[in-house]
Formats: sequence, C-alpha cells, structure tokens
Amino acid sequence: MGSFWEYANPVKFTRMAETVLPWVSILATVTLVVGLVWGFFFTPDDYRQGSTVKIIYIHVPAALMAINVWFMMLVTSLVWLIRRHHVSALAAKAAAPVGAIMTVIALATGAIWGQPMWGTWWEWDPRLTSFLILFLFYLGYMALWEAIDNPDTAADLTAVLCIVGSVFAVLSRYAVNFWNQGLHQGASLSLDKEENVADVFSTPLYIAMAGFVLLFIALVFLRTRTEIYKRRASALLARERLG
Amino acid sequence: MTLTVTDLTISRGGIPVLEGLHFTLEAGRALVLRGPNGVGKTTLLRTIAGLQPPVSGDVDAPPESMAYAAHSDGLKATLSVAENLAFWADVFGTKSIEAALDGFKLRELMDRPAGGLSAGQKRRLGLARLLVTGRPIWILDEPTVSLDVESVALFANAVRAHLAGGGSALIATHIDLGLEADVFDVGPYRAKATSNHDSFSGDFDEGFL
Amino acid sequence: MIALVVRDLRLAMRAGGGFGLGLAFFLIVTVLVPFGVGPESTLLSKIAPGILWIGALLACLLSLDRIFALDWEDGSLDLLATSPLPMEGVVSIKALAHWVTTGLPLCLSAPLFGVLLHLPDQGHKWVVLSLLIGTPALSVIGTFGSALTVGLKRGGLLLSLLVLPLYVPTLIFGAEVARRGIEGLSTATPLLMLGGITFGTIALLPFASALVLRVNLR
Amino acid sequence: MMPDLGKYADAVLSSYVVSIALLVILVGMSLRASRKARAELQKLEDRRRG
Repeated sequence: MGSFWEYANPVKFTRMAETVLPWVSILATVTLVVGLVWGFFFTPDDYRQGSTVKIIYIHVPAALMAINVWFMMLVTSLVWLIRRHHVSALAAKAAAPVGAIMTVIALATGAIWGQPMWGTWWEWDPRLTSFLILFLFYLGYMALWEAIDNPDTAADLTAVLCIVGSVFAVLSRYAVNFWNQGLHQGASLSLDKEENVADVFSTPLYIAMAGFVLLFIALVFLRTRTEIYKRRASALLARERLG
Repeated sequence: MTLTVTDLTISRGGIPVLEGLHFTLEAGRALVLRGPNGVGKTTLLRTIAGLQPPVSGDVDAPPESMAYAAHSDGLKATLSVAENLAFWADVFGTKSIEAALDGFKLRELMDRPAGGLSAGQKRRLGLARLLVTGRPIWILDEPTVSLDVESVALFANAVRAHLAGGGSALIATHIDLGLEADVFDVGPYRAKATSNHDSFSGDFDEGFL
Repeated sequence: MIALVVRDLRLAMRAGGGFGLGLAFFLIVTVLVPFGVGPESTLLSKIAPGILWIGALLACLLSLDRIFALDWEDGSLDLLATSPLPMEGVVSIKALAHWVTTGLPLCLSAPLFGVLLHLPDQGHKWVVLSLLIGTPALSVIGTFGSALTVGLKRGGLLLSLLVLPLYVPTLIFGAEVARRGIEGLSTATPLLMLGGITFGTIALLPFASALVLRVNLR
Repeated sequence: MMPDLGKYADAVLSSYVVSIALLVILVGMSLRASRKARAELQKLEDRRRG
C-alpha cells in the first residue's frame, strides 16, 4: 500500500478520503447511536447521583476528544514543519473546529452535571477550568488561520503556535490544579470517571468513546478534503490572475 | 566575491512567479534587473538576500557578503543621522562612519534628526548605510525612487566607487543610471502554468503551488 | 547586540511614549477597580495583589504590538534579518527592551498603586518580588505573540487573544506568591514555579519567536 | 420506554440535547462547506479546461 507518507500527496489523500469517508461515517453513526442509546436507556441510575450519571456518555468522550484533537494537531503541526506536507497542515486546520466543539460540549455537560451537586451553573473546578483555557487556545489557533492570507505562512505560524500552546496548556493544567486545590480535594465525584466506573456503565461508555473517535476521523477526512479543494481553487484563481 | 544563481524558482504568496533563473555577478560588475512591475523582481531580490527561501535552485555567495536595501531605508526619525549610521556601524561591526558621511555629503546634516530630512536626503542616508555595512555585494530594490536628478548622479557615483573598490551591485530599477552595467531581463523567466491536464492528476501537489 | 538595546531604549525615551504608556494604563486599571468593586478597604486589600498583577499583565499586553510594528514599517526588520545579528538575539533584545521600558516601571510603581488598594504593608515586598520575577516572562511571551502577529491586519486584537492564554500560568503563580506572602504562608512552591516559567521562557521561547519572525518576513 | 430520570431529568436531557445539537451543527456546517468548495473548484476546473 506504500508508505504512510504517500498520503501526503493531496491527490492520493483525496482519493483515499473519497473511498473511506462513506464507511467511516456510517460506522461512526452506528457506534454513536448504539453507545448513547445503550447508556441513556439501558443503564441503571447511580445510587449516589441518580440519573445524572447518564451524562458521562457524552461528557467523558467529549473531554477525551478535546485533549486528543489538540494532540493530533500538535503531531500534524510537527509533521508540517519537518516534512512540509500540505495535507498535514490542512488536517490540523480541519481538526481545530472539531476540537473546539468537543471542548464546548465537555464544558457544557460538565457544568450541567456538576450543577445539582455544586448548586451553581459554573464552578472553578480545576478540570473544568483547564478545559476553558484549552478552548481559548483553540480560538486563538483558529483566529490565526483566518488572519493570514498566504497559506504556507499561515501553516507555519499556526504550527509554531500549536507547539508553544501545547507547552503552556500543560503548564496551565498544573497551575490551575495548584490554584484551586482547596475546593475539590475530597470530591468523591471525579469528573473523569474511567477509574471508578462500575462495569455496567463502562461498556456503553467505551462504545460511546469509539463513536466520538470515529466521528472525529470522519469529520477530519471531510474537512481536510474541503481545505484541499479550497487551496486548489485559490491556486487556480491566482494562476488565472497571473495570466 | 561572486554571486551565482543557478536554476532558481521563487514563489510569492505560495504561487511560483519566476523559474529557471541563471546568472552570475562578478566582483567589480553591476547587474540591472529589468522586467515589468509585479513580475517578481522584489521577491527575487529578497530570495537572493536570504529573507525568503527559494522554491528550488540555489543562490551561492560567500557568507555575510550581501547587503540588502529596499524602498524603506530602516531609518529612525527620532534618531539623528549620525546616530542612525553609528547604530548600523555597530551592528555590522564597522569602525567608523566618516567615509559614509563624506561619500553622501551628509557631514553637515550629521546632527539633524532623520525625521527632518527631505526624501532625497533620506535616500542618501539609506545608501550611506550600505557603505557602513562594509558588505561587498549590494542588493538594491528601486534605489533611486523619489530622488532628484542630482541625487541620482550622486548615487551612480557611489555605486561606481563601490564597483571600483571591487564590490558588486544587483539593482532592480527602471531608470538608466548611466552605469556600465549588464542588463538581465526577468520577463522570459515568468513561471508558466503547469501543463494543463485534468485537475486530479499525479502532480497535484505542484498544482497547489 | 548592545547597540540594539541602546538604540531601542533611546528610541523609547525620545518617543516619550515608551515609559509612560504602560504606567499610565496600570494606574488607570488600579484606580478603576475601587469604582467598580466599591471603596471599603477589607475587600480591596483582599483582592489587591490579584488586581496589581492583572493590571501589570494588561499594561504589558497593551504595549506588545509596538515591539516589532515600528521596525516592520520602516524596514529595519528586513535590514536586521540580513545583518550578522542572529534573529534569536534580536528577539531577546526586543523582549529585554520591552521589559525595561514597561515591565520594570510596573514593578517599581506597584507599591505606590498598592497603597491605593489598601495593600497590607507586608504585601508590598511580595508583590514587587513576584512582579520582578514574573514580568520578564510576560515580556518574552509577549514578544513571541508580537512576532507572530507582526504585519497582520488587525493584529493587535489577535495578539491579545493569542497571548492571554499563554499568560495564565505566570498570572496564577505570581498572584499566588503575593497572596501567600501577605497571609504569611510559605511562598516557596509558587515562587519556584514562577521562576521556572520565567527562566524556561527566556531560554526557549526566543527560538520560536525567531522562527516565526523569519516566516513573517518572507 | 422513557427511563425515569427522577429529579435530574432536566439536567440529563438538556446536556444530551445541547451536545447532540452542537454535533449536528458541526457536521452540517462541514458538509455544507465541503459541497460549496467542491462546486467552486469544479467551476474553476471547467473554466480552465473549457
């Protein structure tokens, strides 16, 4: 099938995306529906927090995706800076909005979930706050892409921003923990539940997670292909003006 | 101190503008770049000066040998003529600015803030800065813009002196400077559209650029 | 290198705007807070270290886009890029010049503004210490943001959006040092973290800033 | 068929509705952008070859 790098060529990537996309989208939809339906309808309430436990089927996958999408953007940025593959840079640009939406979902569901227990809609809990900071990073990243016309310069600048941003995101994660350990030291309800999830909850949770990952992959293929079309169109337009 | 450019392709805004450029600039010679506006002369000069990576091909010249000067001369309005020159002398490690002051008749303007100079005087200060860099190869982009005839003559003499001293100059300009310079027209090197075949062919990546 | 520092400082003094701008903004922020939050002193002194830090941070942010903008417009950046000075050096010097013209005056004037906010007496030395250690990081990170957005249309707004999240760790640890200092708690850990971030950014960020500046000069 | 969500019903329902709505919007916008870009490119390709 040739080396993985062969997909750096936009044509091969577009052809591959065209064949793979329908399958991934169907698989994603099916997995998501199964995971969420199973979690929503067929799992018992948690004896402590009642039915709010059903929110984990959205909150946990979305939170994981919010972090992993940024990590994927970091990897694609490095690939762009080192090997100069256009598709890699465009994939990072394509993934950013998906990551941002995942962060918003994680924030919204986290806040709604915590509301009954904390009594307020927003709580400066270290985990929720670091997702808020991550969201600001996503906004800055997307804004930088829009602010630059030359596609190559934009790819370089956003790649460096992503790398520097990643270091500071990790730093902020610890700073936020340090800044607010007082309030939630003993919170029995830890928002990222993998470790103490009873197995009756975990199977639908893993399916939901798989669904979110597949959805992300499908969206990135779709959006990267769109970016390739746009990039090709602007190249043709420029050539026409060049005459 | 020769500058050789071999099979150079340069791009602007991600789109190739000139390709397959070949020329050499020997010490003591001047080369004038001709070509319609917007064909990519400025991009070419910036690539040669190292401000911009070429798409392909290479530019080889001894290290630290090129001095680049564009339309804007990098002059600080609040600093005096002498302070501006002294700063660039320190940056390039040249000892004194006397030669530059005399070369461009800036002696009596020494203490005047650069902001108070006329366009012509500013240009002369910009060119004096070139002298201060002590670099043999001058890369000049439209150096005689906004200069009156008398200053253009002054500029031509300065370049002639530089050439006599073994330096060389690559100048993009439309005005005849009266220099014994070879001319290099970049028109024919304009990047041709990739041979048109269907859009999703193998060389799509080139189709990007 | 030294020539660049001397030139930048001379420019800042000659232009007059350099020193005064950051300080004036810091004063305005400090004066505005009581209008918003109310004058009674118990509340003010409780939030004083945080307000001083936020004021200093915003004052730094305000003067960031001028770091490269002036040299970009008059072509000095192109000339500096083709000069023997390494870009990493140029960027670090710009950060140093920004710190001297903006960061340092903020640190020295913080106690004065602290009085306006009823900052407890023992708090003054902690606020100044944390600012002295923290503001260099603000300048270096800010210089990275400024290099990132030089030459972009409406770069100023974008610069704030990009730089503020990067300021979060420094702000948290800086304000924490001041707050703990006032309450008499041990300030060792936040101080170490604050210093770590500052020295880390001073050592590493100039490479990213230089790379980004070269890209923008294309 | 609807599970008894007890007193947290609105919290659970609202978080599901908000999240699914956001995902649907994201997918919808991505599809629309893809169609628009493909059409634009097709127009340019035809003009170039036409």
